[in-house]
Amino acid sequence: MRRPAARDVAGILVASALLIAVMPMLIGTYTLTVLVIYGMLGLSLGLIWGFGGILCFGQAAFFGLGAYVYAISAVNIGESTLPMILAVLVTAGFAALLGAMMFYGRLGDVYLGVITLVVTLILFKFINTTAGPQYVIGKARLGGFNGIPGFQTLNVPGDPEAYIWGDQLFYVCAVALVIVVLLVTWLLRSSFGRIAVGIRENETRMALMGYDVAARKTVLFAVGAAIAGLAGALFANWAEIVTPNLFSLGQSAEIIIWCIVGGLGTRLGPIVGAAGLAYLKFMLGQQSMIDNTLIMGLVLVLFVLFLPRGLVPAVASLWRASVGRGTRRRPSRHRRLRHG
Amino acid sequence: MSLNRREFLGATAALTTAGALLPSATLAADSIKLGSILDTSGIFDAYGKPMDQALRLAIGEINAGGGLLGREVDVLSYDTQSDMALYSQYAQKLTRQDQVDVVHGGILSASREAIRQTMRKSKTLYFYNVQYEGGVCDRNIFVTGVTPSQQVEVLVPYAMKKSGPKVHILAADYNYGQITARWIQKFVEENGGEVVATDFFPLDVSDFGSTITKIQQTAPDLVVAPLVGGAHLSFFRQWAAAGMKDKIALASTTMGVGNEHKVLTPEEGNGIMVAYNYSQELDTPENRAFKEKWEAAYGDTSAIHELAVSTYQGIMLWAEGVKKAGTVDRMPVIEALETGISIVGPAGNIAIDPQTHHATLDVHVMEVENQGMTVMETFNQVAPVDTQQVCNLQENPDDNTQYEIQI
Amino acid sequence: MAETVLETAGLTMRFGGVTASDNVDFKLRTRELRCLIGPNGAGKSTFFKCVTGLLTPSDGHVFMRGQEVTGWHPHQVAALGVGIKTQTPNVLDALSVHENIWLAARRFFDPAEAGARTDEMIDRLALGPIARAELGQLAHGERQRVELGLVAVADPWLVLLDEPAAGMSAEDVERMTAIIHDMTRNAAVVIVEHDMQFIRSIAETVTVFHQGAVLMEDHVDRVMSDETVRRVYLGKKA
Amino acid sequence: MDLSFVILVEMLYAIATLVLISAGLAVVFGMMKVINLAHGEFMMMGGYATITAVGLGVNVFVAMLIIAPIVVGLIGLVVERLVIRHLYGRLVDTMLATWGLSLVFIGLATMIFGNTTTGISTPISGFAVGRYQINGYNFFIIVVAIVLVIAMLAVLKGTRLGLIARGTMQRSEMAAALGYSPDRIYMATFFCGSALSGLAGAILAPLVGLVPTSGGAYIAKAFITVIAGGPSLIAGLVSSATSFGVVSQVFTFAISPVIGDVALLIAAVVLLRAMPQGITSRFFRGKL
Repeated sequence: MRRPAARDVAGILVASALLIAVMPMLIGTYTLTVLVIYGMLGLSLGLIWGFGGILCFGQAAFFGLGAYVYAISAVNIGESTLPMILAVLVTAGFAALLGAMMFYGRLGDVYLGVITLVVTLILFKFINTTAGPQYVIGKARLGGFNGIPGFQTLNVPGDPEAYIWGDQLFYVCAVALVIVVLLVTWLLRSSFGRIAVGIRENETRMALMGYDVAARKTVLFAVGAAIAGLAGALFANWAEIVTPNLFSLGQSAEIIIWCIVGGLGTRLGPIVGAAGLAYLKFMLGQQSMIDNTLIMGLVLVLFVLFLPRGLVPAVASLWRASVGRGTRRRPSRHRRLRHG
Repeated sequence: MSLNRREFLGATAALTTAGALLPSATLAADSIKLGSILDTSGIFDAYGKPMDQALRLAIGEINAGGGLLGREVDVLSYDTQSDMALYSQYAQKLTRQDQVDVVHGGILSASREAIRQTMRKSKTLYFYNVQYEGGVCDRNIFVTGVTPSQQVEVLVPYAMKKSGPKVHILAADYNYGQITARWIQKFVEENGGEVVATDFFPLDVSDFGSTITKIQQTAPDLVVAPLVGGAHLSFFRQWAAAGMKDKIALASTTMGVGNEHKVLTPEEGNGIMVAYNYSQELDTPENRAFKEKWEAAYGDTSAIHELAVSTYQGIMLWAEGVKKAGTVDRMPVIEALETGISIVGPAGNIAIDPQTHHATLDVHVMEVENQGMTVMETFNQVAPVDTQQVCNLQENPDDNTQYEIQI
Repeated sequence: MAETVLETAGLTMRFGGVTASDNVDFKLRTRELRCLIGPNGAGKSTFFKCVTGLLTPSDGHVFMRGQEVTGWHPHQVAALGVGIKTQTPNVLDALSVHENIWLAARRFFDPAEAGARTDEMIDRLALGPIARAELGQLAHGERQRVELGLVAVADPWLVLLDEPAAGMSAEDVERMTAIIHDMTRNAAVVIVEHDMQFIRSIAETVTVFHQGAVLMEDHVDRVMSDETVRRVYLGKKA
Repeated sequence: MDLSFVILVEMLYAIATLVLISAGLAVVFGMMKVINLAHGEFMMMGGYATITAVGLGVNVFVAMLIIAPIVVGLIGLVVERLVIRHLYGRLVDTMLATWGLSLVFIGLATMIFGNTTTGISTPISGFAVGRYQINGYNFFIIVVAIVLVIAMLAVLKGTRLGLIARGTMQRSEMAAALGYSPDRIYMATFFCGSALSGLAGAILAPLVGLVPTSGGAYIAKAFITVIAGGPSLIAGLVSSATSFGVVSQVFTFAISPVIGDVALLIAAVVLLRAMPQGITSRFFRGKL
């Protein structure tokens, strides 16, 4: 990670510019948009898990919350700029509260997993029971199981009639992802990011150095949630409907699978894992021979058993080995295993 | 209980057909393209699979008869895996990339709402062939399933006559259940009865022990239970297990839509009162012919259910509209359908209501008997009065709302 | 009389029915070097943990430079300028020596200053050749040295070391003794230890713990020749 | 009077259900520090095993109490040999791998049985308590749960196997010191845990409509119950099942089943916040 910052940023910009130019020729932009959004969602967990050591079983809660906050405020406001901002802020605020409760309570990893899982379940159950007409926020009916359709979708700021959709939405999402990646890069290079990695490695030591571990984990958790919230808001714009399924455990599971398959402790891994697996799922929908759940499950089991570091680190070390150049840095093996 | 060989072959065949159809370049240039978008895997596939089979049966029949307007009809189908996000994705693919002439599909109301606007924006005619809560008002969509008023209007008086005036409602806690519960309340009161309590259950509730105790506290004469899905099926089982079945009468507007009555044993299911457009036990020449065709294609008719028949009838109505319009272009077909086109399907005569784009159809009040549904009373040509209250596409052709019907 | 930097009054820690630390009164002057000794289970480590905030005492008070810090979190104690090394090596295994020490320095200095101090500390500890190696790959002695380095780099005025000499070679111990002496120029140092050899080489005043309480507190030579201490030690150690 | 009796039975039944659905997970977690997230799917397979056996003409009680546990236990054995044993000591990895397995089992069950709801009817009929009808099967579940807890206590306390098991729970080297290979013990434990999951699934099968995804409804509750119970296997299981059972039933009767579920979840959050290591880290320490 100690490559010069300028080279890192330049690399990201060139690679993403190329991808944004080339990919629409290979895959429809509509599908690409959701792959980009899932990539962002993967990155949100990759950041807090891979670099902060916080395994959150409920990242979907933040994704769903972002989407719902967007939908609800878009119905009420009728313009998309403020709802986008709200989606990020409310989600981050919610995560900060939840994180503070967990981290100041000094909960262990497994307990953290349980609480995040339970919070996701509560949200899921709650949203599912809001079908009745009494569940209204402003002008927005929560709609229960059926979700909220028909809200104002993304528009040029200040002009509610100028919709951004189709190809334009793809470019907006892609640029948003690039910006998020750059922000994450900056964050990881900053003292804050280096301290976060220190906390992932050894909380006690960092506390004995005088760092307020709980506060820092809370902030990192909230940052991750904010990214998930942004992804949720973009997803709402793409799907034009939000449903409680966004909060489901299945959705949370998928995010974790993306990170494992892509590779933890890298920025690229979770993005690649998310986009790749989501595309795989999309392709699998066009056949009916083998059950798709089965394939996703197998992928996860096989990766945990045989490639626990994930694709990106594995490919990177293969690359280094075959090209035989670059610094001989020991790849950090089995990083997450320590958090057992 | 293993993978049935025929199903397996069927699946393989479906796969190869779909595979052959996928690259749009290989499609015959002059074929008509029908898009299908259904959950044929995942938790809703009990609904989706027979619908998919019915759709292929209908298209096979049309093509065997020389196609439509002398052109072959090709099916482009996508499995949405019970995932709402995939609905949006495949809808985009069908309308933009495949540029189909019509789309049939969607199961849950949420899935319909996820794709309805895409269909409207891309000017692709859309058929939703499912029993649902009613109220959709959009000139681009045709709905061939029954709506709550159509069922409740005939079911409630029948059930109350058989039991008594005190009714306890147990409804699935989502849009459909909420609206249906209100219709039940209205018809109970109109028939001189009283709703003593209404409880709503999210779709994942499967333990009804406390509910059954509560029902005994309110001591109704009749329980009406529009409960939905696998978890809710537990209610009917626990109800029987508690020995309640012979004490309080039970009616439902949903039990049996996915052939749930075939899962319950006769002891658990017998006597439950329902009202639908279709029953496998309907004794009409059309239904017998339909079941024979189904058996020839898939070997076993046990999978046929209400939604499958709605799908079949939906395709046939569309085909009728195309024939009448002489083209597959959207507006002429819509206008043709708005003339009140009707067909006689396996469930009887079904006509498009021009005002709402919903269906006027026969509703049968039935009782579950030995895992079948025995018709007790038939009401011919029941109109979708609920949607008619709020929707008039002839006066407001640009309407694009799902109304919540106030009662 | 020099300023008192660390003081405990009636410090007591009970686990269920066991009193691991029993009404301990303790005082430490600035730049003093003090060793805490005692047989296994005498309550040294419990005392150490109560002082550093790793445990919250059941009773009693802890003061640092006159401020009450009873029940504070370790990070709050550390933030006062207290350097702490726990019994088991507590380092950041997947990070380099440089990154380890830098993170400790960064808590009290801006990034540039932290970098400079880190380089300086690496020189002082003769860690130059392995500065970019990951801690996980280093030998035990090297890891201990790095941990001392990250304690020292923050310029603490009070240093608390729990068994720093455990498992080290004679050469490592010697180097460490030098580092600790170095520290006492600016800081008071408390060392929990039961390696008598090491204590003799480094200590002046020694506090002896026995059954959770302070048995005696005196110059190292007098303590070593004391009958009671010998009996406690030999009796337990055998 | 009748009503309070009925409510009492419902409450005991809720506790018994929680004990049943958590027992398999608790054994595997307590002994091996492995969290088996495919636990719910093991239950689902127990249900299908029962239904299939009953369909083949086996007596329903034989199917539930004997066939289902054995079938699922054997499946568990295969899973342990193929997957879990490579991951001992890696808690998070085992969670992820078993999560993957749960998806695999859902997929397999879907391919074999289809997504249609199936089930068998309840083998015990209901009866009247005053004005009220009670589901007789509830009593069966309560009895099975009590027998199960007593049996687990007896095995752990009274047998040599239990001694070894307790030793392994304290430290895994202990078993080796006693001359048993930990590998064998883990294998046996996972078999027992899976069999218990299968049993739970089988016993609940007559009450619910079974689909391949049924397991998901149980895993979260079981997971929460076990974690909230804390380090003591049986005391933890019983105490947390009791707390959650009472809380959820009170709210279910007072308001609705959904609120009951939500109350359970909120109770779990509060409980873990107050006692981060689980109930038995504070109470019943050192008990089994």
